[in-house]
Amino acid sequence: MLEIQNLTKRFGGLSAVHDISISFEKNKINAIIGPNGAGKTTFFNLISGAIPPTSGKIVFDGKDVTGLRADQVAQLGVSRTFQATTLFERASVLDNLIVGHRLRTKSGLMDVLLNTRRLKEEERICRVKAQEALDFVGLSHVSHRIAADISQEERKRVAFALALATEPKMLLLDEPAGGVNPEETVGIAELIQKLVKHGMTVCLIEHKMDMIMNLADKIMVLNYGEKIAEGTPAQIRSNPIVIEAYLGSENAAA
Amino acid sequence: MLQLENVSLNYGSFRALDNINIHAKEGELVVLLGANGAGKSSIFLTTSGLHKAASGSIRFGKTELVGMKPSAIVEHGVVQCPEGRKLFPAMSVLKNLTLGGYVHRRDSKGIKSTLDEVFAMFPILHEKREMNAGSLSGGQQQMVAIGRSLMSRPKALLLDEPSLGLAPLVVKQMFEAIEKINKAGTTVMLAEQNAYAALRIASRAYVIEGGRIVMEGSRDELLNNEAVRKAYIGA
Amino acid sequence: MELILEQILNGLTLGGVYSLVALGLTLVYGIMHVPNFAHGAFYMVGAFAAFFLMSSFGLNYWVAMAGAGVIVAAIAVLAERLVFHPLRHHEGLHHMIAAIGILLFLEASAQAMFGADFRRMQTPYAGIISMGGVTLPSQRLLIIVAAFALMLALHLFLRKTTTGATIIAMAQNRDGAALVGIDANRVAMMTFAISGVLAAVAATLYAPINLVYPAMGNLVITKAFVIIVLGGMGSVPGAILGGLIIGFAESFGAFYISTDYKDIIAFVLLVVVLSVRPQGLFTTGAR
Amino acid sequence: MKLIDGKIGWMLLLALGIAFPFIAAGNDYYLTVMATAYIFAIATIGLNLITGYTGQFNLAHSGFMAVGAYTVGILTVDHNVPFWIAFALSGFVAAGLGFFVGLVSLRLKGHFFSIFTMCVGYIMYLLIEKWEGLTHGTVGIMGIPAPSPIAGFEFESPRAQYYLVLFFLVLAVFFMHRIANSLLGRTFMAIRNGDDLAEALGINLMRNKVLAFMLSVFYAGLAGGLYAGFVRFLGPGIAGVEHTFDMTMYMLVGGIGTLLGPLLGAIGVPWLTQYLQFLQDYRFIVFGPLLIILVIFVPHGIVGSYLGWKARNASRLASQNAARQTPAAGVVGRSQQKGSSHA
Amino acid sequence: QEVVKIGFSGPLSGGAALYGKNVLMGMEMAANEVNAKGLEVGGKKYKLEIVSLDDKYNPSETAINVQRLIQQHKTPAVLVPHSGGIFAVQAFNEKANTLLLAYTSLPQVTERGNKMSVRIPPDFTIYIDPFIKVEMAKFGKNVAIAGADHDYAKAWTAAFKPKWEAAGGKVVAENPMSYNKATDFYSGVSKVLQDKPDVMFIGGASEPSALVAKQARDLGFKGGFLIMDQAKIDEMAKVIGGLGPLEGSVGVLPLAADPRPNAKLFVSNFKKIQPDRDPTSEIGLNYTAVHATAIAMKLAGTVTDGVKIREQMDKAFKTLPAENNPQEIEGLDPKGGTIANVLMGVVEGGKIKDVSLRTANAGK
Ligand SMILES: Nc1ncnc2c1ncn2[C@@H]1O[C@H](COP(=O)(O)OP(=O)(O)OP(=O)(O)O)[C@@H](O)[C@H]1O
Ligand SMILES: Nc1ncnc2c1ncn2[C@@H]1O[C@H](COP(=O)(O)OP(=O)(O)OP(=O)(O)O)[C@@H](O)[C@H]1O
Ligand SMILES: [Mg+2]
Ligand SMILES: [Mg+2]
Repeated sequence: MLEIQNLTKRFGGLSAVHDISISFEKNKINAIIGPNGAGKTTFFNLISGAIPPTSGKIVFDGKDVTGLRADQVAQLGVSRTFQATTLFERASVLDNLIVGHRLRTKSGLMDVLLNTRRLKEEERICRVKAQEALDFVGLSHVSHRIAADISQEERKRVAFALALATEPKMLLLDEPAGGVNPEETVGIAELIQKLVKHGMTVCLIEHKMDMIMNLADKIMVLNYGEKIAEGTPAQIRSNPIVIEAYLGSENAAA
Repeated sequence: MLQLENVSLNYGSFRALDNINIHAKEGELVVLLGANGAGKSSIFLTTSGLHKAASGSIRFGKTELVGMKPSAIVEHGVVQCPEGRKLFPAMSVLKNLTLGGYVHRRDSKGIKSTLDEVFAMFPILHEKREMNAGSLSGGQQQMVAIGRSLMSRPKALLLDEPSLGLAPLVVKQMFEAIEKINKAGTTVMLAEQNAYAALRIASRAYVIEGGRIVMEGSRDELLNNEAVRKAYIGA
Repeated sequence: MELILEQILNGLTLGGVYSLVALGLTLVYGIMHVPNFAHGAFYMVGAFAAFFLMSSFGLNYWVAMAGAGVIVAAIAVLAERLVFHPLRHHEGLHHMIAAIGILLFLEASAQAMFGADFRRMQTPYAGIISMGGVTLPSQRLLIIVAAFALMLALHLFLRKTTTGATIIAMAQNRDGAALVGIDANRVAMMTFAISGVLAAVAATLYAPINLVYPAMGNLVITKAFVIIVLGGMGSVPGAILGGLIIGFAESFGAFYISTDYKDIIAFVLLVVVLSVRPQGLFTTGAR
Repeated sequence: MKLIDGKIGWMLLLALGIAFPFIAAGNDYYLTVMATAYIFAIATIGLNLITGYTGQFNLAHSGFMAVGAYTVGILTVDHNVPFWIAFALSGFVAAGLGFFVGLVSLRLKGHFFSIFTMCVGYIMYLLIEKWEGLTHGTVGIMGIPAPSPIAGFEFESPRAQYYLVLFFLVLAVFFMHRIANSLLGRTFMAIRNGDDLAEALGINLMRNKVLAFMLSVFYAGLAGGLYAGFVRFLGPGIAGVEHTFDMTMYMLVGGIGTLLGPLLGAIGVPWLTQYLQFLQDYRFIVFGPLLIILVIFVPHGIVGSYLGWKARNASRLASQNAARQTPAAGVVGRSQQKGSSHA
Repeated sequence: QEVVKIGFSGPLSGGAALYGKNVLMGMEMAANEVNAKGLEVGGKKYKLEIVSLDDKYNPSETAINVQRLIQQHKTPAVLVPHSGGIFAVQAFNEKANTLLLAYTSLPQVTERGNKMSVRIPPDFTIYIDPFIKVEMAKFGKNVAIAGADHDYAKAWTAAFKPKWEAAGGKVVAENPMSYNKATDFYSGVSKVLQDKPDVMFIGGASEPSALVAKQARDLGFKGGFLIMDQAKIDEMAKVIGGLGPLEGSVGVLPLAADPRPNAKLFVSNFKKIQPDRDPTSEIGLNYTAVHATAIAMKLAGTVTDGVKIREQMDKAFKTLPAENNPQEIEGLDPKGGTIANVLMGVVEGGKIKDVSLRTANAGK
């Protein structure tokens, strides 16, 4: 599904991501963990096209997407959420989501000026997709609230829905449970499992080890921009390098 | 020592805090638990003077803090490490920390020694001291924020979700550091999602919901409360 | 050769004045994120203040300059308190329009009080210095020396003093500054006061070789905006260098290309630079 | 107030517009003020598209209005092109130029974009002033013909001109309404509300921003074309940045990012300044502070404030309903309700 | 007593406000005098009022203002002191039967055949030949053009250049400058001086013109200045500290230096109102225009019919009492421009010497 070859990103002298090669399989939950500043978010930024890589290659679904812009990558079916959950704060939740499906529509200026059938049809579809996405994350009841007014956990869910509205094949989730309390974290984990059940491929960054270990099919560990380990939760938990660099003895396999 | 009495806060027509009564005695470590949006940050922001209480009183020792300017509150020794860090992103880490000691700006020796303590606590900051704070990763920035608040040698330290976005290993170190700061005599008020870790080092705790205090108790009372365990500890 | 030297000196003169005006603008932008369109009016008020202190009260040039500094600083602080402070949570557009409101008010007030007449300020340094074929009015030399001395002082103040650091800290995070004990209001007022003083000094330096009238600030302020964008908004060294670049471009452009197109030069320069380097010449990192 | 919202409200406004010459009882002064206000309203509605809806504060807008105006002026006076052909071109020339300006300037964000466009506007102004061969420089273009008669309708009298301008204003509002309420409008607003997020959602920022910019200056160009036929004289002053400031002010006063706001502002403010003429020298001493007070106390403008009030009311109602359905949850009640299945 | 109003729309705020106010001052002075004497038209007594509106030099606002003056104030005549506004008003003033008093020397204003317009200042081209003669004789054949770059100055330059060359002179440098916008003339002036001119052609508003002259002297220019009529020698002298730096220059004669009795009378009358300043020529000319309009009303026997008033304007100028005609306007040409016997001023020995243009031209 996603093949990364020798991916590197340098900021000035610092290699935020250094020579990473990995492949993520379809319909699986892939997790990326690592200490703060390891380069996880940067890695996501590279895949999603938010920033161009210094070198290396990214192949998604058989297509070379290296160097494409973020919107082009999104068109191809990669959607993401941000570490600091960003929404269109001043718009209602539903309006947030309607735009989410825009990239799958074709109406242009002429359709708008002439108010064509196609436009009306596409607007209807966007609305339906938005509602579906909202139903999927279980938030139909907040559809008319202003995005800035809803709770942190609801924001995370809306961010999911927003990503879903683009009809992605792959979802990149940056700390989806950050700032969410344990009880609600469970809900978010369930949501992620539900996504995979519906055919999505998920890639997530998270510091909540219980969640990761229960959820992930595959974990990649970054440290100082380099991949230090890769494997199943069980393998990672007992990997001495990972314990040393990240987990600490407490979280290690008992 | 730090006492909030009947404090209320409104954001426009929305009542974020409703007659809050909490206190922390000298040397205590008090934890505020609560779901997202419960009002923890609002309590801290009101205490620091960044938001204006609609009613009620906040006293530190004998001093009334309500109506005081944020800067004056810091001078009185009540210091907050805010949620969202609020660093000076285009200044070096060192300068960020130095400015943390702004209220002691005439005591350069004191600043130097506090700075050394902070670097000892977070060695990575020493390594990155010449880098701009904004270019650090989320977790590193959190360390700068905590370090900066320590620089003013607070008598009462308000920590708003210090573990947010930190790796487990660092979270552990962080709580150790907080415990150390508290043991050294600083009154600490700590808002946390990470309830278990927080309660372990706490003296007492409050549970906040919808802008109200719904429960109060000693560490053990809360650790053993079924409902609390279920809602905030998750085990 | 002499001609080139003359143009260099002229470039320094213009650059010095532009830089001073741009510095005030960039400082205020840095702190409040306000593009202060009223800054040109501050400049104008400074010139009028100095003019009347000299002509009506018979004050010495330098005393009048100081007096103008105080007066404009007071007006700038008042503008901060009454207008920009209440607007601090709003977006840029509101600031701009409010600033235009201040500009209209000050310009109309100046006209109502002093009339629309052009006035000429006398300088105590009316002489002309002639060195090996290069002629330079002493007032121009004075501008160069004074402007750069002031810039150096400002730079040292911001970099080396804690009070200066509070200004920079405020510029980067207002709440953060408050939480380390910096009095945000005081810093904001101080910044506006400094920007007012800079405008007044620039105006008083420049007025003797120019005219004093209510609309005199308009072109200077447009150029000051070009300068701070060129130099990177909020950047102090950027404002100084940007000022010099525009000063030289105009001086040489007017001489070697055409005076007719002199005023375009600054703007074209900016468009070219930003097309190549969107973040300005002296800023690093993304925006 | 309810009336103003929907179709009925718009129809009412239109009826007022049509009836105005009768209300004004043939007073050419009222008609001239109103028609000029409409012309600037068309440009302001355009400005609102890029600034209010798309979030990019363009300060070169009056420059583009001048481009449209000069298109008409130059073609009709120097090349004897019939008015309507020149007029039809005015919007497209502005939009064509807008394409290139947009391509360069829209890479910048926030204040940088604003100040950059301010410079572009100034360059346009200076070019108009200096390029005498094309624009007649500071002397200006005189003797621009009035719009030529169509199907027997003459556009010489102020009343006929008024209706002509009103016609284009109605068209402008109608199409802007379509744009703003379509997927395209949502796309623009998404860019305003958060461009990183919009891009991550697959929205091509550059293409959409350039499109919004071109549409916006198309309106400006068209307004300029009307202006040329109405005032019949053009000087470089029309490109001055103070006209953009004026239009921004109209937008803010009425309510930025709304459809009705810029329209109301563009009509209301000129009447206010006309009314303040009696103050003579003291006009701006009053008007300046008035503007500041407005910006501070009615920051969303008249229409924006009204809509905000309505939205808040609606959400209060909604949350009251919600509260009735789920009684206030305590710690215990809450965790039980959600029935955490976590082991 | 009924009121009759004459309208004014011009810049009263912004950069050109001073100019607009001067024009208005002349108009008001005339109106006061007319009222003091009493205005009787068709057997009825009227009070003459000047209604002024600010247009910030913006033609579209001029159009609005003039419509307002016509509709609300029923002004049979309006005065506009800038060409843009004049052209905008000419789009409708004939239909509205409103007399347009156009204060601009641009010939196009009357040449385009607007029947309801009167151009107040005499055609500027009458100055050119005499000016050239004086300067060329005094200093030499090389001229550098360093005038302003606004509409009027451009027209001047365009008319001046061929005449200078026709007189056997040479234009060694041409570098117009933005007088009302520039912040500094140093580069521009040093650029033209490079070509070693004998004479500098300068002129725009008086104050910046003075700065240009001063800059030239500071940079060592020893020749003469040929000053376009917009700039006034006396006003320039005030800015640069006396006539000294202007030695040898030629320009229009300042009203205050005009030795003829009409002008002297006017100046002394003006000084009674404004003791601490001299009247400018725009004050004088617009003063005359209002007086002439009042007389034209009397002659036409109407205060409302603009057409009839316009018909009498030529006669009105011709019958103006001397004290109301300081610049000695003698009447209108067929297109509506004024004809006058104008004097020029030459700075000699620190004094302004007056020379009649007609004698100068006649001596050709
Ligand atoms: N735009 C940038 N310019 C310079 N350095 C950067 C930039 N973005 C990130 N970095 C650096 O790259 C490194 C990796 O940052 P990144 O944000 O990817 O970390 P992370 O793994 O997401 O950390 P966290 O878990 O704390 O969010 C950090 O050292 C950071 O300082
Ligand atoms: N500036 C503001 N304006 C309006 N409402 C606000 C503002 N800040 C917070 N709120 C609202 O006030 C309530 C309490 O927020 P607060 O930030 O204090 O909660 P918290 O307990 O700190 O939550 P979290 O765990 O997410 O940090 C929330 O409903 C929030 O949406
Ligand atoms: Mg990260
Ligand atoms: Mg919080």
